[in-house]
Amino acid sequence: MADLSVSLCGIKLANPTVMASGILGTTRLLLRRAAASGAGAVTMKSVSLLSRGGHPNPTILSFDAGMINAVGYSNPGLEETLKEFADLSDIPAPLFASVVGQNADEFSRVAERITKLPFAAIELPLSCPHTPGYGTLAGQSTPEATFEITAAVRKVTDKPIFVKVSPNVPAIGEVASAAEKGGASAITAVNSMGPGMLINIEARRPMLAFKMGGVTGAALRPVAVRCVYDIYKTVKIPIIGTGGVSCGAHAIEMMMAGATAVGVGSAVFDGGMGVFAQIAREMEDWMDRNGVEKVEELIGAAHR
Amino acid sequence: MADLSVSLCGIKLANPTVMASGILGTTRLLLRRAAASGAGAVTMKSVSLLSRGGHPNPTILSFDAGMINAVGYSNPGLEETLKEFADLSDIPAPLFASVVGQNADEFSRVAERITKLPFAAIELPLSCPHTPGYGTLAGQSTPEATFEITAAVRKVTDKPIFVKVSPNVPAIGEVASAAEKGGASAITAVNSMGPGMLINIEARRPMLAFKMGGVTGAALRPVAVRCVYDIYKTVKIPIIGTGGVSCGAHAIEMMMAGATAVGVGSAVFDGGMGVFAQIAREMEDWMDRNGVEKVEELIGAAHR
Amino acid sequence: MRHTVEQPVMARVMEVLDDAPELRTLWLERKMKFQPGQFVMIWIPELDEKPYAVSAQAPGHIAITVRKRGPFSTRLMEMRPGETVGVRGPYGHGFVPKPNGAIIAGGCGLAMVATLKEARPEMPLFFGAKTADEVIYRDRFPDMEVCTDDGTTGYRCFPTDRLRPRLERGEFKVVYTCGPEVMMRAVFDLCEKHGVECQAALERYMKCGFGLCGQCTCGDQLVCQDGPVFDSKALRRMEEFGRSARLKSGQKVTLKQYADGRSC
Amino acid sequence: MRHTVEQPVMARVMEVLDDAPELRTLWLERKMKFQPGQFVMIWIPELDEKPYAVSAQAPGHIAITVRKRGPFSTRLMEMRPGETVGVRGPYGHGFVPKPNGAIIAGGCGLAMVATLKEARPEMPLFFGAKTADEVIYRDRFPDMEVCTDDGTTGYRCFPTDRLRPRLERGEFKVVYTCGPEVMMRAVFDLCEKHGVECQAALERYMKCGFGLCGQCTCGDQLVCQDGPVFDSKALRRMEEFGRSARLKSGQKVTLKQYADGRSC
Ligand SMILES: Cc1cc2nc3c(=O)[nH]c(=O)nc-3n(C[C@H](O)[C@H](O)[C@H](O)COP(=O)(O)OP(=O)(O)OC[C@H]3O[C@@H](n4cnc5c(N)ncnc54)[C@H](O)[C@@H]3O)c2cc1C
Ligand SMILES: Cc1cc2nc3c(=O)[nH]c(=O)nc-3n(C[C@H](O)[C@H](O)[C@H](O)COP(=O)(O)OP(=O)(O)OC[C@H]3O[C@@H](n4cnc5c(N)ncnc54)[C@H](O)[C@@H]3O)c2cc1C
Ligand SMILES: Cc1cc2nc3c(=O)[nH]c(=O)nc-3n(C[C@H](O)[C@H](O)[C@H](O)COP(=O)(O)O)c2cc1C
Ligand SMILES: Cc1cc2nc3c(=O)[nH]c(=O)nc-3n(C[C@H](O)[C@H](O)[C@H](O)COP(=O)(O)O)c2cc1C
Ligand code: FES
Ligand code: FES
Repeated sequence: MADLSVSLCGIKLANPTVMASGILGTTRLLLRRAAASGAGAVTMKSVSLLSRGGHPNPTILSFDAGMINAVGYSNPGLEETLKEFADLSDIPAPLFASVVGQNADEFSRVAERITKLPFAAIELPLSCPHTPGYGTLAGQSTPEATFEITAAVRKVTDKPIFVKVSPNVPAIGEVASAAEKGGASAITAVNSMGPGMLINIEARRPMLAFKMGGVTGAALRPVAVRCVYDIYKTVKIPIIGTGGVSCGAHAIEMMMAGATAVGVGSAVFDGGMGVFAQIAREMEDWMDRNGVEKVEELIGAAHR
Repeated sequence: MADLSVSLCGIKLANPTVMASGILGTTRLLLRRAAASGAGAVTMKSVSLLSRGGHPNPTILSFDAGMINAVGYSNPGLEETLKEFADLSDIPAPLFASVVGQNADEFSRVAERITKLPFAAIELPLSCPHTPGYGTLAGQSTPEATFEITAAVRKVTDKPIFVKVSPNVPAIGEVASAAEKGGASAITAVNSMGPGMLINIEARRPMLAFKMGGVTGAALRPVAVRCVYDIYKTVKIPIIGTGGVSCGAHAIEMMMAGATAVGVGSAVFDGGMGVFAQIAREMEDWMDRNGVEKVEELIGAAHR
Repeated sequence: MRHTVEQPVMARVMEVLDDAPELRTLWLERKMKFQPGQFVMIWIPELDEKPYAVSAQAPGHIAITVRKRGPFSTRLMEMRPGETVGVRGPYGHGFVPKPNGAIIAGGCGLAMVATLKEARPEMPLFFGAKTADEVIYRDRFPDMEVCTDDGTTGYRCFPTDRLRPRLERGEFKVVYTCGPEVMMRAVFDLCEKHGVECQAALERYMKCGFGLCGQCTCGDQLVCQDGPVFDSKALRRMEEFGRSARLKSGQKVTLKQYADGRSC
Repeated sequence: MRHTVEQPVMARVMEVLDDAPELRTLWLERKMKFQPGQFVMIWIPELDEKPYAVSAQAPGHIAITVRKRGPFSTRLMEMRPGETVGVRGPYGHGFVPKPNGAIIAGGCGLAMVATLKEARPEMPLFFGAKTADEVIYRDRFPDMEVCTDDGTTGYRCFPTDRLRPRLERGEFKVVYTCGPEVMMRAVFDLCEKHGVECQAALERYMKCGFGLCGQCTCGDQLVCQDGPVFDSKALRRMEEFGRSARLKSGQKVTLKQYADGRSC
């Protein structure tokens, strides 16, 4: 039977699937349920220093080729989050924290406290395309800002840092390089694409309350795969390939492009929390049929 | 009965659909057939100074959420093109030329000759994401380069110039502004997204011969709509909204975002050349049901 | 692509009925198949989009019943016939009808169980409101047992007081409930005591409505998708049921703080 | 999303047969429903992808027959059993079988009509090759009338010379053809003269294979999608048929320049 386990920055995942940040990761109990449903690792919803209500609704919609969202980093803020995730001992998979800030200082202030929680790693999304003051809209996706923020957080934690990058930049390799130089332990590639917009033609209005939002799911997959491919050529640190993965074949494609682990977000819409186990099962079947014993052999296979 | 006609830089289109460049636009007879099939206007495949074979095959594939292509500007070069399109008198819709070059000088050398042909306008794609030496890969998508190339072509032609922009830039409004300042008469938004990559996991190889290619069709639509929306806020010249339009509702959405005409490319894959008439019919039905008399009333409706 | 497109589709408001001073029913032009207990997301462009029970249906039409609360419900109640709102759904899992049931509702929680009562008219319906003015659907359900806090109409007691003796007599095998969560908790505890199944329609702050954002969580359940109707087995495992809920930010607060005077 | 996914799917090469010194048949593990005259795109990763007729079928398998030309066909012919190639398709419109037909093929054009002959074994098959060495499928079609340019086997003439008298006698109502375009043009002209329908499978440089790129155009037709088989009505309207074709760049050249010695 195929060995699906991967080692990501020394963290052992039973299978390469990682529940992406912002999907169901609001509470300890939901993380536990997702982990119990078969995710190789789970990521909490991003936390900011202060509590945020996020954008008004609609915040998440789907279209014929994927999803679109402008949630706007709703989260109860650092202090509440410290309480919520204080004890993670009964969760049967590694957990990743996700920290956002308006500048390097805020990132490190939050990360410094979050690092005390029993998360295995800290993810830094520098790449949200639809939240003013954060991510791309705050200029955090440039190589310079990426380096600065990563280096600032590196000073306050010994845990692995995953820098989450945007697909909407001209040269993603440079951003990943800057993260690596700043002390990142892995790159999460990618965050939502765009932003995009959907208009309700009867109402003659954009449907998302924030008007525009990040595009994810099927529409994002080819771009995400190319980003992972580019980053794999550029940096030495591992990659969590994320974007549009909804079946075992997609996960294998991501790994062949260069990913060590595979983020799954929008696919929960169709597949529910069982989607992680389903993807793992499909990967296993494929490996068995193709005589691949360890899934790690597939990492970067498309480059060879 | 609803009036579907639009005036684009003074060019009268019987309906707002425009066959996008690179789709079937290789020969005079195919342009004629597309126009006869109901396209409001048709665009020729981009021409470069010298003949180009393009990338090896596969050059165009589809995936579950759209299409991906890296054709690589195959075209017989300027001289052959001048012969091919010398007489366009029997084509029942306005025709747009499409000119590419490796630099401003090449653009204007080709445009200077092409402007003698009976095309109604000249489109300048500064935005192809998968052809080395051209478009995004040659740095033509920056505001500076956009201004320079547009201004150079403006010197050699009196015809309307459509500058075709990339969705893969951080601030598309600035690029459109630069085009407007350079003398563009309209903005075509957008060209292919990404690039993206699809890997054949059995072969462990990217499927496109060029490995990566532009993503079009359904996957591109929300991003294209957002780009049109942003550009509409930034410039005064009209927009040819292009990306993922495959039905009347999509075309209306594009127009509400700010488009005066609507480019259609990948939808020919599903709908054949009849797709233009089909889209026009669906727009008309919608307008009749909603009491809209002139389609031009819809331009920018989502902004009001 | 397997997935369905989740987008609001505009529906015309056909009729607006005053049920009570702060409660209105809006009839919408929309064909929909749904189970009692499911909900729809109602969108007012440029304002917000929130969940509402489908409170009634007619061929080609559905209704929602809105209680005046904050800016959104206020604007919704101001809608005039001819205006449109966006509708998506139905979402979630509704009530599972079984024999020998009773329904108990409080405030505009009645909207959530009204179509269940219509589907199973033989089930007794206990309804509680603060005062006579807030009693709705009286003509629709003439057999409804009404209780008010102030006794201005019907019995002066909580509807649970009317349910209790009949539960004790073993009249019901299952109790369906929707209303303020303190009431639902009391109903559930009563059912537990008498070994009777309880199905309660919970309310939590919702965003996506289809199980992706994790906003509407109660215990490890998603109210939008696993619920809004939960049975005794699920309710038993939910520490938060009757105790706490989460604000829009995800902050956990007491039910009191969350509802802050809400009556449904 | 209505559209199908067009991507090469890898198929194992099961057997490679030498048909002639420069012609090989590759049996591929692939289940496929197709019409005689349709084609598939064959992908060799990192090299190229080109169109080939489905030249034979067996349960769960299809075959292609490849003539050595340039680097791609050469590499394809070097494939060994166990290696894989990508396959997508079938594409295009095939032959429309009608009663009283005849088939006439030249060179590896025989690959394109072979499954038609198998479907309609009663139809006479005229086949022309340069020399005895290049005669293929002899065992498969024992009734095939073979002609060679040099007379090393069969009749020393063009296959059109064998067809002509029988057309004159009014034996056929329809003629199916594939081969060098000059031959197909001659067949078509002959058919026109005798008022007989002709269905010819054209070859043009192809990229997408599904009607999007405009590369394979002949007249205002797309050979990949409207063809590759065209009937008399369509052929009549095609100025380019038998005269010119387009290179990979789209440049229009004479058939001679295009084919440059190609025999199918
Ligand atoms: C499954 C479900 C069914 C519902 N059915 C009905 C119904 O039939 N009739 C009815 O009047 N109301 C119903 N509601 C409540 C309704 O969605 C709104 O919460 C309510 O109208 C108040 O909104 P507001 O913006 O006017 O008030 P606000 O002042 O914004 O909010 C008042 C309180 O309403 C709650 N609330 C606000 N927004 C939401 C939200 N997006 N999701 C959940 N709770 C929210 C919070 O407790 C908040 O404190 C239902 C809620 C849920 C979850
Ligand atoms: C519908 C169709 C069916 C075909 N069926 C067969 C078949 O059954 N057996 C067979 O041997 N060949 C067939 N061909 C031709 C085949 O696709 C290749 O063209 C041929 O194998 C030569 O390729 P090459 O790269 O080796 O040679 P090259 O040296 O690259 O090309 C030689 C010539 O082949 C033609 N050609 C090359 N590439 C293509 C292409 N992508 N599309 C069309 N023509 C091309 C051109 O005329 C070129 O001048 C078919 C072509 C078409 C269009
Ligand atoms: C509803 C939703 C909310 C998201 N919220 C966050 C977030 O808070 N932080 C973050 O880093 N990424 C967030 N993302 C991005 C995802 O983590 C992921 O990078 C993206 O969705 C691409 O993966 P997918 O195609 O599998 O969904 C969110 C995505 C969605 C769809
Ligand atoms: C196969 C293909 C070839 C293309 N070639 C060109 C081209 O030569 N010049 C150009 O400006 N755009 C080219 N494009 C981009 C289209 O014109 C259009 O901008 C894009 O496909 C988005 O529209 P769509 O989603 O309707 O396809 C090409 C697109 C496709 C799919
Ligand atoms: S409202 Fe988003 S998960 Fe329930
Ligand atoms: S090969 Fe592309 S249109 Fe025929």
